[in-house]
Amino acid sequence: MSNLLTLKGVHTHIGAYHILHGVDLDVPAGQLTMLLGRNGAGKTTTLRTIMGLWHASQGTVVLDGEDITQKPTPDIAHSGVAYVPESMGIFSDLSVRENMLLAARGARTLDDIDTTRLEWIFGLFPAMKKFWTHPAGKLSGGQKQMLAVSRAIVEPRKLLLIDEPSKGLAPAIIQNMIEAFRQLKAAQTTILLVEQNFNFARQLGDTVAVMDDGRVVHSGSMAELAADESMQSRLLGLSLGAHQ
Amino acid sequence: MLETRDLTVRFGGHVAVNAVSCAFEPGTLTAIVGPNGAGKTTYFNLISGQIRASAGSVRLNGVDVSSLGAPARAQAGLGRAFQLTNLFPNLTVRENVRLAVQARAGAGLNLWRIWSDRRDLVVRADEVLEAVALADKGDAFASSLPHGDQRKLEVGILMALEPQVFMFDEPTAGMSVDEVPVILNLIRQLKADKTKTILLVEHKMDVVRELSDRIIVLHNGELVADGDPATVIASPVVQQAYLGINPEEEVSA
Amino acid sequence: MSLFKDLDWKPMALVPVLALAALPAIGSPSTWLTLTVAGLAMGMIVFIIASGLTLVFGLMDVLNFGHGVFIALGAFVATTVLASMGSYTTADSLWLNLLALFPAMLVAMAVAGALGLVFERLIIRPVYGMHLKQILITMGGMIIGEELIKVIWGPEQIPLPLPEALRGAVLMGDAAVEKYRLLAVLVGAAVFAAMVWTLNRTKVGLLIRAGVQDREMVESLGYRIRRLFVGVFVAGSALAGLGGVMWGLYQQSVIPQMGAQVNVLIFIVIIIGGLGSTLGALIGALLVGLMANYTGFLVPKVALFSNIALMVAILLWRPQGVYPVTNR
Amino acid sequence: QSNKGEIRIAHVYDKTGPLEAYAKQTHTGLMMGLNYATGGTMMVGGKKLVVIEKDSQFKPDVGKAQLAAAFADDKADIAVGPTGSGVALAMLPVAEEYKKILLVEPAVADSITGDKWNKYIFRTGRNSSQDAISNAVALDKAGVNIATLAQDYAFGRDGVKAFKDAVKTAKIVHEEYLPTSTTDFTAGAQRLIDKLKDLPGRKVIFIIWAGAGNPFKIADLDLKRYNIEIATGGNILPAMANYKNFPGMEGATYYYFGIPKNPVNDAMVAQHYSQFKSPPDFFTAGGFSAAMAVVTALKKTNGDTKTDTLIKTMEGMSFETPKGTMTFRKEDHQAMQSMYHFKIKVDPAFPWGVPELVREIKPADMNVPIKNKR
Amino acid sequence: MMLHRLLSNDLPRSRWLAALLVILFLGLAFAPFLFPGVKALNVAAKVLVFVALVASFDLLLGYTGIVSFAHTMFFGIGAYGVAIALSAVEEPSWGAIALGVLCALAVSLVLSLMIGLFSLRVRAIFFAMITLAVASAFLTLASQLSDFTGGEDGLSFSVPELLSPGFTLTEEPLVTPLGEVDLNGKLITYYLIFAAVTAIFLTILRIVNSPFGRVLQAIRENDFRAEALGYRTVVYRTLSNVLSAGFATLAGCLLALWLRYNGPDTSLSFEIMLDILLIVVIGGMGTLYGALIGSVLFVLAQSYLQDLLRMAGEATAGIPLLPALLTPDRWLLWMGVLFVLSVYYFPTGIVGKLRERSVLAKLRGLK
Ligand SMILES: Nc1ncnc2c1ncn2[C@@H]1O[C@H](COP(=O)(O)OP(=O)(O)OP(=O)(O)O)[C@@H](O)[C@H]1O
Ligand SMILES: Nc1ncnc2c1ncn2[C@@H]1O[C@H](COP(=O)(O)OP(=O)(O)OP(=O)(O)O)[C@@H](O)[C@H]1O
Ligand SMILES: [Mg+2]
Ligand SMILES: [Mg+2]
Repeated sequence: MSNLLTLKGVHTHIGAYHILHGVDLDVPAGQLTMLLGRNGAGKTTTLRTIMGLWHASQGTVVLDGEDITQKPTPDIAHSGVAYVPESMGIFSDLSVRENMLLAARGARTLDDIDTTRLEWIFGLFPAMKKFWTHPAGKLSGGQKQMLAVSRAIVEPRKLLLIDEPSKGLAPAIIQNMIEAFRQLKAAQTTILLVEQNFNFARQLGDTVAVMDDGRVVHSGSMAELAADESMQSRLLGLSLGAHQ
Repeated sequence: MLETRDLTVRFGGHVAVNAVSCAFEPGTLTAIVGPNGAGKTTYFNLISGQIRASAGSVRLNGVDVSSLGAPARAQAGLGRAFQLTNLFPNLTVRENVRLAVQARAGAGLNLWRIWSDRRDLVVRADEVLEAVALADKGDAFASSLPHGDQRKLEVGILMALEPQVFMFDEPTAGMSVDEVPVILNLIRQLKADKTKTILLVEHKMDVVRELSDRIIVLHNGELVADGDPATVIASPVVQQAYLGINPEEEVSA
Repeated sequence: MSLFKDLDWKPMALVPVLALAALPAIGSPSTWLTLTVAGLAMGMIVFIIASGLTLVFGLMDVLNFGHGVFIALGAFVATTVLASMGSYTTADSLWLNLLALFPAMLVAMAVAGALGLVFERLIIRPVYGMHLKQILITMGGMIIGEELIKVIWGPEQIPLPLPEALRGAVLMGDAAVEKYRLLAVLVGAAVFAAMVWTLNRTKVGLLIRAGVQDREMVESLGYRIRRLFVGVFVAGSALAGLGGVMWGLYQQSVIPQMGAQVNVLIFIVIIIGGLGSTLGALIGALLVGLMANYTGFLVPKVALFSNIALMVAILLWRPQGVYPVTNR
Repeated sequence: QSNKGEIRIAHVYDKTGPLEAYAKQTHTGLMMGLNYATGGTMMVGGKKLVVIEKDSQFKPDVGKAQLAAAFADDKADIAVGPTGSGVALAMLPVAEEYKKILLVEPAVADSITGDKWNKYIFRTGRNSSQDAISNAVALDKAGVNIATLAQDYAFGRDGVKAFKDAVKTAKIVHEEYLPTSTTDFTAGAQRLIDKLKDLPGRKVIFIIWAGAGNPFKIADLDLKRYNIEIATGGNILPAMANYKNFPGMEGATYYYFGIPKNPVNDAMVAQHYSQFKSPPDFFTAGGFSAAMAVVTALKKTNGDTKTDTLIKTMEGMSFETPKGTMTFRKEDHQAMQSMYHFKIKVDPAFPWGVPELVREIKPADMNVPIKNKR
Repeated sequence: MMLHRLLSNDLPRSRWLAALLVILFLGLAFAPFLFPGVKALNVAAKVLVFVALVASFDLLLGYTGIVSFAHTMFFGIGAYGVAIALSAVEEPSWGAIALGVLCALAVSLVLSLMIGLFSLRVRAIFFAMITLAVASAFLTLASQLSDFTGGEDGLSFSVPELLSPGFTLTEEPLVTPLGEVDLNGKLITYYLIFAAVTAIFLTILRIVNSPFGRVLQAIRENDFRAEALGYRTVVYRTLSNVLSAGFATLAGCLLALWLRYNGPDTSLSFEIMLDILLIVVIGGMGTLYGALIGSVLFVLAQSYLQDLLRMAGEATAGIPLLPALLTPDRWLLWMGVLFVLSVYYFPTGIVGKLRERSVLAKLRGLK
């Protein structure tokens, strides 16, 4: 099957620092790809580079056969990419409703938003409904995280880039989110997911790429990694049994 | 010891924390669990004085501290780390910690001493960085740290403050699996010297199971369960409302 | 900025309350009427010159101390345009006069807007989100603009006579109301309506506020925030240009410093309004207008400080202005 | 320290800042005047006249520094200027320190030749008193009720005070002071109206206003209803555009190019037209007069710039100016000069209201108080 | 070491910067002899006063992150303190000066306390606007109380014998290869100011490098967090507000002594406020050395721009438009340009730039 997104030898600099040292990454269409790695491995930087928030100094980012390496962020978004940043990027002055309205690019007013989809989201994250008109800044940490994800899925998109969605979420909600991603996948949405929570990753991922020090050091199928304890501990330092 | 009596706060119509009465003994680690939006962080905010209670009181060693503001309570020994990382972004990692050390030493209002003369503070700061495995990043700007390291720094600052009560709000969220142990060990050490009261908000049940001597459950702002880990986790409210055997539960509120 | 939903009436009540409170103090109803109508109309003029700033400062969070330059520019352009229309302005027919006035307004707005485009590119763009530098660089822009005006139109004051039909006053019983102020009220109302509509019936307002908080995120959502900001800034400048025309005509003469002279006043109005609320700015402007007249009549000495006193009082009541738009 | 072969005249004036337009006129006048007085040679007693320009930026401290620099660094023999009274007052002590003459033009404050005066200070410009008194003379008739409208600061209050002292027969019924920053004059106008409307006889609002704001807006409140008139002094031409709305308005002015009839004025007007295609204005005349004063003095001393000698010569000295003959009064070194009682006529040929001479108020007709102590 | 203590261990940290600072310091120390002439001396003195003024403002802006427009107000209070005291007495005396300074300090203390307490109530931007309003109100007040402050016209006054130009040490001016310097009261005043400013500067330097100074920085970065660490931000903010006001007041006193005149727009005008802001930015926020460098550059530019333009104008005579822009009359235009450019090219100020260079140099060294 074809790759929706391909990174070839991507180097990224932030100011004086050289962060990514040639990232090669394939994201197969319609699948969920897990991007794992230690703190500081460069996962977030990779996502930001794809989104055009940092620009690659070398290498290419190709989306659906089109080179988007140097494209401005809004254009990349328009070609069907949604992004959930690590810091969630909530507009805290705006209400939850207004946050969603902005995320629904197609909608001029709330009435234009596809209600069934909205109901679906409310089903996944009941808090969204409950605090619909609250200032988003007042939400709890987890609720902010839910809002961030909700914004990314309020309209159908080709590719979702999601940075650590599970952090701060209660297990129940994590279950809902896993369910949600399954449904999205079923609807042919491609997902690139950065995750620390391996249990979460294990349940969802089709393919997996592990980063270290600005490079992809391993990529393959999730099943394979999940099966191989030694590989896990080597790549992710997953040692203490406490975490299985 | 720390105690809250009928601690309550309303935001508009919404009751975020509802008459929570609970006492926390030194030397014990109490885990606070509950669905998102249950009121855990708010409970911390109320204890550490970031927000004022609508009703009820907070008592430290029998003294009512409800009237004090956040700074006073911090000085009184109520220390907390934040859920959403909250640092001094444009200062170096070392500076971040040093400020906490200095607060501990109460040297803040000294206008004439040259800062760098206080070797003791510097040394202490470096010890802490050592402890949270950030020693090599001491001169980096806090804002440039990757998320996980920022979480570590968050914890480090709390350590440097050496309070009597430690409040950790999801210290390991977004921390890579191999880093988690570092923090957990820190917390274990705190437990080891029997004088500290430790409150831990955490969604990772395995961590909770492993560390806590006691678990209390908040749900829609109310304290709905309290007891030793095994029984509490087994209790239906946790199984349903929290672990989400049946998520709908949350909507009903 | 939910204006009509969950409507908060208290600030709106301020205006009538102030007016009524003044009545007994002033005594003579006709005098009171004159002062009140004049004050409200003056408020409207102030609102027009301040309206541009509600967008730029209030919503975009750009501390544009250079705003006055666009006001001055508008006024000077108007002198040139009106001068070229000689007969139309001197003719004693309201229609001919307006026929001369509207082109003047349009040209002024166009020129000011165009300058705004340049200004945004050269002066503002490098300093989005940096208040301090905004103050400095826009002040620099202000000075440059003012000096260039001197280079083009010369340093001396240029008369800007009111069109014939707009001079003098209409009598309501014993109270006199300048005709020109009535025109000002109409223009002001139009501006107000236009702004409220765009900010509440479209996403523009939301986008600007979101963009101020987290530009990257807005772009990640697929909006070309840069373009939007340019657009809004240009609009703000154009409004300032319009304000300049109104102000110049009111003063009946223009000087290069006129922009700097109104700067503080309009900042006060925006602050009172709550940084970005159109309605707030309107209320602020009306209050300022009324206060000036009442104090001016009752205790002229105090008139000097009326605006500042007003602002401080309001901020003590609502530390973020009457209609806080953001919790910036 | 004398510069052999040269006489250095420092013109310290507010050539930038709010008074730029005025200052420029003064300088033009000064240069024209020097030229005219020396018959185009710019030589006096075999010495070359060199004019050093210094910009006091309408800032007193700058003015002070500039004047000091002019005397000390540029070795100026005599200084002329500045435009703003505040600046002038700050400059007075400097002249005394360096024991050099400062010929004040056109700053108007009375105190310059009043209590802040020192013997090195001369003034060709008119002072507030002269302004006010001449206006008083113009308006001062029996049965007239006058209310004054002025800016609420030193300049305004001085003016009104001088005016009041000079008014003999007419009645001053009210003094209205408004902040200099006033833009909306409705309140002030109302107060004036309330004071005047029920009075019998002729009712006049006398306006003393300089700078921003347009006090004539009070007329928009339709004062005619109560047949209240407006009166004010002269002003620069652009400012007199407003006067077009007040045909028949009376007052007294310092200068209007059409009024004085004398060779010097004719020469200046002609020269100005040929140079700038426009008539000379208020301050051009001032600068010109200053130049005439300087050259006349130097001719008398025949190029000697020793300060004491100059002071001796200039005290009581008479000299020709576009406004006719002026005389430095011995006591306070203020130039006594004519003022002009005018009546406004609307003439489509001019973009401003044209002041027509009613009568020339000769120095003799005004007794200008001496306010300095020496 | 001695020097280290004096500079509170806050060293330039860049060879170039250090060199520059030394040059400027020596330049100011010997200005009267290096650049004879009244104008030059005036400029030098103005530089000194601004160094103190800007340093005091940087304590507030650069270190505490408070934007206040009321700083010139305190500057003015100082100037008026001395001015009023000296014009009140018959014989100018040192006692009068002392009294003036003390009263001024007292007034500033009270006002700055009040304003400081405002910063609790309102947000940063509103605080800035309120101070702007208060400052302009104070300006109006100063020009209204004319029989007290001399109104618009301000106050001219004379200073004690020792400081007045009349007082001369030697009959004949001292002849140096660079020109004549007359050793008079002016010279003495200059060195008095020089000493005072040096003291003020070092004191502020010490304060910002004290534990207190660090807390101020923390508050600037994240006051919420500082509170959580147990620092009462209110206390620190207010204190820093009061301190900077105090030093500004002293600077004002020095200005008055030098000018022997004071008036509203000499010490209170919004213009000066902007100059201060600009100098801070040119020099570099949060680095006191920036105050020194910035002041020198700015005041020089301000004082000699017109002369420069005169030359430029003559040079470009003939070319169409240019002369119209390059006349001394349009010097403000170029000040404006200076404002814009300095924000463009010194995002971190000159000090910042120089330090960056040395850091990068070190990095290269490591490779
Ligand atoms: N603004 C910045 N300036 C300098 N260095 C940066 C900056 N942002 C990130 N870095 C560096 O880039 C490297 C990768 O950071 P990144 O955030 O991509 O790691 P990550 O894999 O997302 O880690 P985490 O799992 O903790 O989020 C880190 O070493 C970090 O220090
Ligand atoms: N300042 C506030 N104003 C209004 N509502 C608030 C405020 N702070 C918190 N809330 C509400 O109170 C509830 C409790 O929030 P809190 O942050 O305590 O939840 P939490 O238990 O920490 O959840 P999480 O696990 O997601 O962090 C949430 O529903 C939130 O929306
Ligand atoms: Mg990351
Ligand atoms: Mg929480």
